[in-house]
Amino acid sequence: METVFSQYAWAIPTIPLLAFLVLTALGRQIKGAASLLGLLSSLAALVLSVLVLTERWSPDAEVYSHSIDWVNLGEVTLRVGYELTNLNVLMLIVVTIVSTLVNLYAKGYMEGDDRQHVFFAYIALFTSSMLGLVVSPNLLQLYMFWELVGACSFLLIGFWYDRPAARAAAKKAFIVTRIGDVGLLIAILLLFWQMPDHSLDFSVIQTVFQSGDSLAQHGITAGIATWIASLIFIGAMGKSGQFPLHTWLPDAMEGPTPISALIHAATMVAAGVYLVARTFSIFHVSPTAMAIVAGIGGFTAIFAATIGLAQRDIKRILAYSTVSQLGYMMMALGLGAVTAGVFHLFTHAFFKALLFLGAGSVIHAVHTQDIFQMGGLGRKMKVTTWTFAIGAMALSGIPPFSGFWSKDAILAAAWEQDHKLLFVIGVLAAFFTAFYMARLFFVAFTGKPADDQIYQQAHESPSSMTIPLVVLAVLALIAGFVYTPFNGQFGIWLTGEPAEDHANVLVMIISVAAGVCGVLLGYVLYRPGQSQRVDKLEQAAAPLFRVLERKYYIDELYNWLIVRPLRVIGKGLDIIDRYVVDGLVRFISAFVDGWGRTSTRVQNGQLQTYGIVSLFGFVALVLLMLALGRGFW
Amino acid sequence: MVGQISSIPWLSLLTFSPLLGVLILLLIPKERVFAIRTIGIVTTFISLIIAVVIYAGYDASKQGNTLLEKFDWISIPLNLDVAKGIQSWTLDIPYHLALDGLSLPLVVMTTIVAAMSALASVSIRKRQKTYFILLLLLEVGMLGVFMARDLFLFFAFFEWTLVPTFFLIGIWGLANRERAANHFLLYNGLGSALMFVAFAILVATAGFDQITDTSGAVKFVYSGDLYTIVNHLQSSGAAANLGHSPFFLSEGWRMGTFVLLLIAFGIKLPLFPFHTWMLKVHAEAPTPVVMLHSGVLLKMGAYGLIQFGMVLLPQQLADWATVLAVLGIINILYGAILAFVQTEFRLVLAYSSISHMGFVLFGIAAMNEIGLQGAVMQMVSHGFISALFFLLVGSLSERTGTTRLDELGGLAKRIPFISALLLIAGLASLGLPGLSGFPAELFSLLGLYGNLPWAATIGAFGVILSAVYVLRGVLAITFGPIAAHHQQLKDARLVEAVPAIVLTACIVLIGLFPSLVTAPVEYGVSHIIDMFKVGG
Amino acid sequence: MDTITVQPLQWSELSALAPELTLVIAAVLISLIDLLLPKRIHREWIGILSLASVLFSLYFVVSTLADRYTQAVGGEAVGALQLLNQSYRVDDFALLLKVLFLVGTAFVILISMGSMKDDELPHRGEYYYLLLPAALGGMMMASSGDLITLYVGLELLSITSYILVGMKKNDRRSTEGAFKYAVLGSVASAFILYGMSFLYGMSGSTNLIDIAQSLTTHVAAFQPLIYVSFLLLIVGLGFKIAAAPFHAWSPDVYQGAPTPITAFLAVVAKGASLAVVFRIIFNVFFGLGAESDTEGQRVFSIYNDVTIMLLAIAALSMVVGTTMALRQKNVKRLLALSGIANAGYLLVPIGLNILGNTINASVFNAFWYYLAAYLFTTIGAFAVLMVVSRVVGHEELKGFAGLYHRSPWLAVAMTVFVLSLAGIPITAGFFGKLYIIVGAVAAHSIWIAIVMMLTSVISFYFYFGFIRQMYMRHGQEGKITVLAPQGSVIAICVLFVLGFGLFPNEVMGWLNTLFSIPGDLFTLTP
Amino acid sequence: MSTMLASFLTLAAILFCIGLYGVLTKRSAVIVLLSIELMLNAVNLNLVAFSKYGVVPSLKGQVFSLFNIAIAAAEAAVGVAILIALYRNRGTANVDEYDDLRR
Repeated sequence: METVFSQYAWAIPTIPLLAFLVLTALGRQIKGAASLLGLLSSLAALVLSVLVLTERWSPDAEVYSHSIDWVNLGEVTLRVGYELTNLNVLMLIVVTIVSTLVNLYAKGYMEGDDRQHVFFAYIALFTSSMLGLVVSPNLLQLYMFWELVGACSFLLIGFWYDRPAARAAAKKAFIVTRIGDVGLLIAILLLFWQMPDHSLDFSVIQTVFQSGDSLAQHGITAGIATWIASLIFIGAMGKSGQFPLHTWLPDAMEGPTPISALIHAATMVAAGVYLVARTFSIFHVSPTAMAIVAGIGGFTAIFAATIGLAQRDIKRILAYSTVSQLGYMMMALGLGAVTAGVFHLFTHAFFKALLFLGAGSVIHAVHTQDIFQMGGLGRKMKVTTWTFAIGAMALSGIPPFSGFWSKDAILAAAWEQDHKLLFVIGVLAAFFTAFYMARLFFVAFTGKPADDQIYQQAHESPSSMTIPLVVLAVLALIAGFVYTPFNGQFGIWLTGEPAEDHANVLVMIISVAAGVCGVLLGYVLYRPGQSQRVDKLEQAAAPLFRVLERKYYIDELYNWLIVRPLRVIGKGLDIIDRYVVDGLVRFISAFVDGWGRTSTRVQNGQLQTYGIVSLFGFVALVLLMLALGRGFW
Repeated sequence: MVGQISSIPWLSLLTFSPLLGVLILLLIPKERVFAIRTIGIVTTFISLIIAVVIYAGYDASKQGNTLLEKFDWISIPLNLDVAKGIQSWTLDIPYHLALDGLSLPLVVMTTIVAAMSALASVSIRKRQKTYFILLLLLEVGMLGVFMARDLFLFFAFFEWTLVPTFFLIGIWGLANRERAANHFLLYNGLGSALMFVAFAILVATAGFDQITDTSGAVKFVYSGDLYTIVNHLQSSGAAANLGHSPFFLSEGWRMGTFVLLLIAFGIKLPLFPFHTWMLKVHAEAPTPVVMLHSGVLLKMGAYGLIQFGMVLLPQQLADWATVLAVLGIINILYGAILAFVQTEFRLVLAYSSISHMGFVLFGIAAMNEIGLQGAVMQMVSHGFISALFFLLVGSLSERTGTTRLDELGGLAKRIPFISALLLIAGLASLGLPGLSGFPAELFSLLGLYGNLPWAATIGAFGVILSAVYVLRGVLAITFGPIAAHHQQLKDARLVEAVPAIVLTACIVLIGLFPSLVTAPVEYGVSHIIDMFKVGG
Repeated sequence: MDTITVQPLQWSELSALAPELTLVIAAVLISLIDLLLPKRIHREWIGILSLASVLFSLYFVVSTLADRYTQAVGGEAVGALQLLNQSYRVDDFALLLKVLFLVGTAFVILISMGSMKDDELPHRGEYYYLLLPAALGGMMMASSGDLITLYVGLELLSITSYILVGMKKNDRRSTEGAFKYAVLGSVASAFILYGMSFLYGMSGSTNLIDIAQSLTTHVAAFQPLIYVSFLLLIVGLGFKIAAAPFHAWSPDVYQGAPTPITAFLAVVAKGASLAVVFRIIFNVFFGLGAESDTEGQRVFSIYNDVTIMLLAIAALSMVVGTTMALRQKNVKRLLALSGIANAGYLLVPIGLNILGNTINASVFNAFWYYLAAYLFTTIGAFAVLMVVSRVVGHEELKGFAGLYHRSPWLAVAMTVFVLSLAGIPITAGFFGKLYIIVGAVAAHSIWIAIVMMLTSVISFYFYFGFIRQMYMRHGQEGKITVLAPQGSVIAICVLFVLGFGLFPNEVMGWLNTLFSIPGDLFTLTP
Repeated sequence: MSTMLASFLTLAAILFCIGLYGVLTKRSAVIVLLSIELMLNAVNLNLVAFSKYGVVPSLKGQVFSLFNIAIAAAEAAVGVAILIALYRNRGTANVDEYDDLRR
């Protein structure tokens, strides 16, 4: 196989990085051209990625890898470089496509913001880091970019830094994902000392964790493998918003909407899924770890979906849906269906980006995020509405949209593995998903306008924003055909394993039924023409609704369990530091001082006192002499 | 240790180059502020250039080779006639400077931070002449500390740094400056006193040597020469010792000496619970001085612990590795939690220094090369980061008159440059890859995990906490709504921007290319690591 | 009962006594001149005469030392010259200390010049020429080989000191100080004498070397009496050197005395008494109680106890001196307290058991070096104090406020002295402490090294208190003029403090060539 | 050790202690000075006793005591002279009132 372009794959992350540097250095001067630069760099990366992809058509394409020494530490050398496998080339395509479209979209969306150049610089940095993450040949380099994308996400969430909410959300995003990152870090520490030659290369990991035998050969016990896998998964949980580390993701919606689409829907949050897929061999040898992944994934899927039922903020609904869909992917991986999981990642990236950009288009037009203040937008924003509808259907799993195929693949995997519980959860979550998307769509886009003033100012977005919507809509429509039950080539290409015959008509029927039922129920409850001021669900089950709306009180729980105790401990330690630790110092100095004062008290000016003191000293010396044990007699 | 003795005494030139500036400054009348500033700054840059030249010429391929200068300075004949009847014994205090891979990054860092601190010192508004003289004298002491290879010479430089720092804090500090200066002096004096006792024990027991001079006459000396003492402590039959029992240092004594050294350097480091003095210094000293203090002076403790504690008493250190790791954990977590609740930004940074120094302890406790590399890396990295932080703190308090978190906010709007660098410093401090804090913490943890996995695991949680307190502190200043009376603030002037950019560049460079530090260090620490391998 | 065979003084031996004789003759002559000189001639001339005689005496001492040095370098054995029936020894120990005493006295005369008004000091002539017998007393103490000469020297120094302290006879404080000093000093003399009487009783001789021989022979029988005599001696001598717990007089007396006399007491009187302690310990108690312990090692039970008690006194002095000084606001009292602590430091080399396992027996070198460092530092500090107190009119610490702005060089000089007192490199005080501590550690007395270091750290507080005042506070304004004699003393002291700090090698090498414990303290005529 | 010597030594010790007691307790400065003389003379007694009855009798003790007497006289003279000057300044001879110099 020719590897002409693969040799230049290092340029894929580098081009956006250069764009970032230029934007940082000259941003203020080039102002308007900033978006163009960002767009071009992403486009260049996209073109190169596609060229690389063409070289990797055949399923038996060799892994292409190249590294250089980063730092020498005695007997250990840490290396950096890039590696191309079919999995990460797929990711490259996803990232560059979404990034390009978001850059284009943001040109319109951010029009008039005087910190545009900063925005595009951040996006370029993010794109670069994300691409770097994807091509990392070893876990350490991945971790470095992993942190960097987190930092970019932090910067972009806090882009409107003067809003206290944005500040809080940015901080929260960083810290919560950091918790996960520490898991990954410890996993790296553990792997570093377990692996032969301290190697953290994915290829070596794959060899070592190939089977129980090869593990035993390298002296790694099953228990340690479970630990490593679980710790890596903790990292993935943080980034991919899995329960209980999901809380940052909905709050992250404080950032500009293009960011939500790029980072918090399509790419970065999927990094956790990518990580698990990339290190899947480790998980594979540990049934316990697999069970954990599947269990947490499944729980997150249903958990987030239920919260999505009760949100009013358009972006938050989408955010919870993202959490839920990420749970799906994790569940797939936990079931061993790597192909299905990655496939869902692939399709989800497009339709979720589409939904977010659509939501952005709406927000751009009406300046509110509360769906109950919208209504009837479909009449004013044709393109947005239609593309949004496509995205919503894809998400709801309505055939033939892409989401249907990928979700079906996951459900089929659960079914085939006889995981009844996970299957039921998957179906339920699909149902809820379809329901809340229907709710969102009908409330916001159909019916009578809720607020005339808002309705008046609504308008279709400029073409720089609608073109990405259309492109993504097309992708959301067709992406699913890459891997249908009738065409398993994708699976072979991706994992190298023979195609699983996962065409299961029963599952398909159940899956479609869940989606359609959800949509129908949504239509019944929120169909146009009703008074849409009231949420039907809220009326029906107010207490339950309240719990869902408050997101199961998880934030409050964390506040009470972690944040406040930490602050109390901190205050307590502060007092200890001031009064005990420093107090000890003060005590010692007071003691010395007191000793001096006591001695000084003798200096009363009376010479006879001085004589008596000396006499006492004499007596003390005599006693010392006796104490020395060689007395007089 | 073979050293290369070059014809030009580079090390002395470097160490005493600031004195040139002192001499010139003495001749300039104190009213000519501009000239005084210029000379002060230029002098620090001369040292910087010399250091960079040395760094550039450092040949890492010649393993273990160091620059070395050794002259007889003090050689005191001893009366032994009563005790032993041996004549011609001398107590030697050689002038012995050397620059090995361990010292080199620290020396370069010192000169950079000193030069930046001198630039930042234009904010000093009174008694500039005295100020710059003292600043330069301080630089001499700091450079000497990192290069001295004789125990007494090291002590002399170490102790010497106290004096200019005392002046600098006491004259140019904030309201409670005298108290802070006193705390600094007494606490650090205590540390060096304990260190001196430990050194005296080592010299008196293991510092003897037998030198055959050119004429073939045998000369018996006992000296504080580091390498002599190392050799004698290592040849454990000890009184291979010429048959003299006084030379033997028993295990108990070794342990006692080690503990003395640990406390001595621990005070400087600072180690919990010896840290309270440093809070006062951070809170009260003028910011250019804190740049040097937090950036360089604290590193002297860590450096001493490695170059002296570790090299001299490896076995004891190995025995106490767990203790060190626990102390490291305490430092990391205690510092982080306290940094989290402070409302004064200077104190946030002070506690964060405590937290960061925990990683240095980790690296030492690891007793392997990765860990030690991490420790050195953390020293260098934290040196730059805290210098940058305090540079910016100086700029902030000059503009707003306060560094209290509850009185600031939203400054990114009016002073974006300062705010951006503050954010970068914060991100570096919390260990973001690409900035210098990351490799430092990573290597420390990697190293320690190989020795004490549980400790590294607990310590890793410090990484979360550091994110918590750094973001709390930095975002409280830069993000959020801006107060009305801060609307008129002006962004950084050129003279502030230059040091900030240089320091940021250092942070980024080291973050991207850690081998800038690790390559020389490798030849500085490999012999230390070998001791652990041989000793088991 | 034997008869005393009187060994008449030979002419040739007179030259060895030249320094002492110079002072004796000068004292007599100058007192006569003072008596006969018309009133209108200012008595400052007496000071110049006294200074000249001290310098003459110093010249003789130094030239003797130079001769002996050349001899020593040439490889000749230079022993002690014993005069007057072995009651007076001229050896390197004595000569080296005499250098210090004479230099100290010369400095004291210099800083006195022009410093006091006539109504303050009614008998200026006496003031100057009384310093000569005082210095003579000190020299005799260093040189004595016999209890009688020793005691006479001690009293010569003490009695003249009593008078000198009370020299400002219309000053309430001066006379009060003198009275306290006289009463307590006499009591101390009585203790010393009492101790001496026991030494005499045990040996039947007043010669130190005879006593040592006799005690070594009869150690078993006399053990209790040896302890008693040691205790009585150390109480009395401890008083003279102002070591705790016999120190209480010194702040009062130092404060009452005219400042130059305070300097004299702090340096010469203290140094001479320490010389006596050194002599007595090394001549009489050294190596007493030799026996073998269970492991067959030779131990020296009595000597060991003596050293422990000395070190205990030393430690207590350091602790008491430094802690009491923490709150002291009067500079003279503060320097007195610093003198107490320094007496402790100086006792350490004397109190080290160098018959244990040590490789460093250079205790005299360390002692001399530190005493020299202390001399230059303290006299320098007193000189600065005189300059400052003359301007501000009192002797409180706050008088130093803002000194740096008024007279930078004076402040820098004081900083040097203070750093030396605190033991900061690179000053004389630093190396002084370094040698003592290295010696202590080599002699396995680590605890005393720790006490020394800790108390020096505590002392930072008040020594740096000067720096705080001078540089960080604001006081009166206006330039300060420094009188030439005082200025020159300050300058010389600064030079020596820094010189001793930078080139201790030369000094120590010189000392070591000259001095050896057996040669100087034990052997008879070569 | 003969009984003779022992009794002399005891007497000297008692005298010494009486003198010391006087110095430390008497208010009158003159008596304090006198008590010092007592202490010094106690020592002279000691010396003379050793000189006559000591283990190694010798003349030196007596010579020593002669020196002492002379010195004690000088000391007393100086002491009294200082006391007179002090009395002129203060108008009192009570030692416990001489406390201008303190702390």
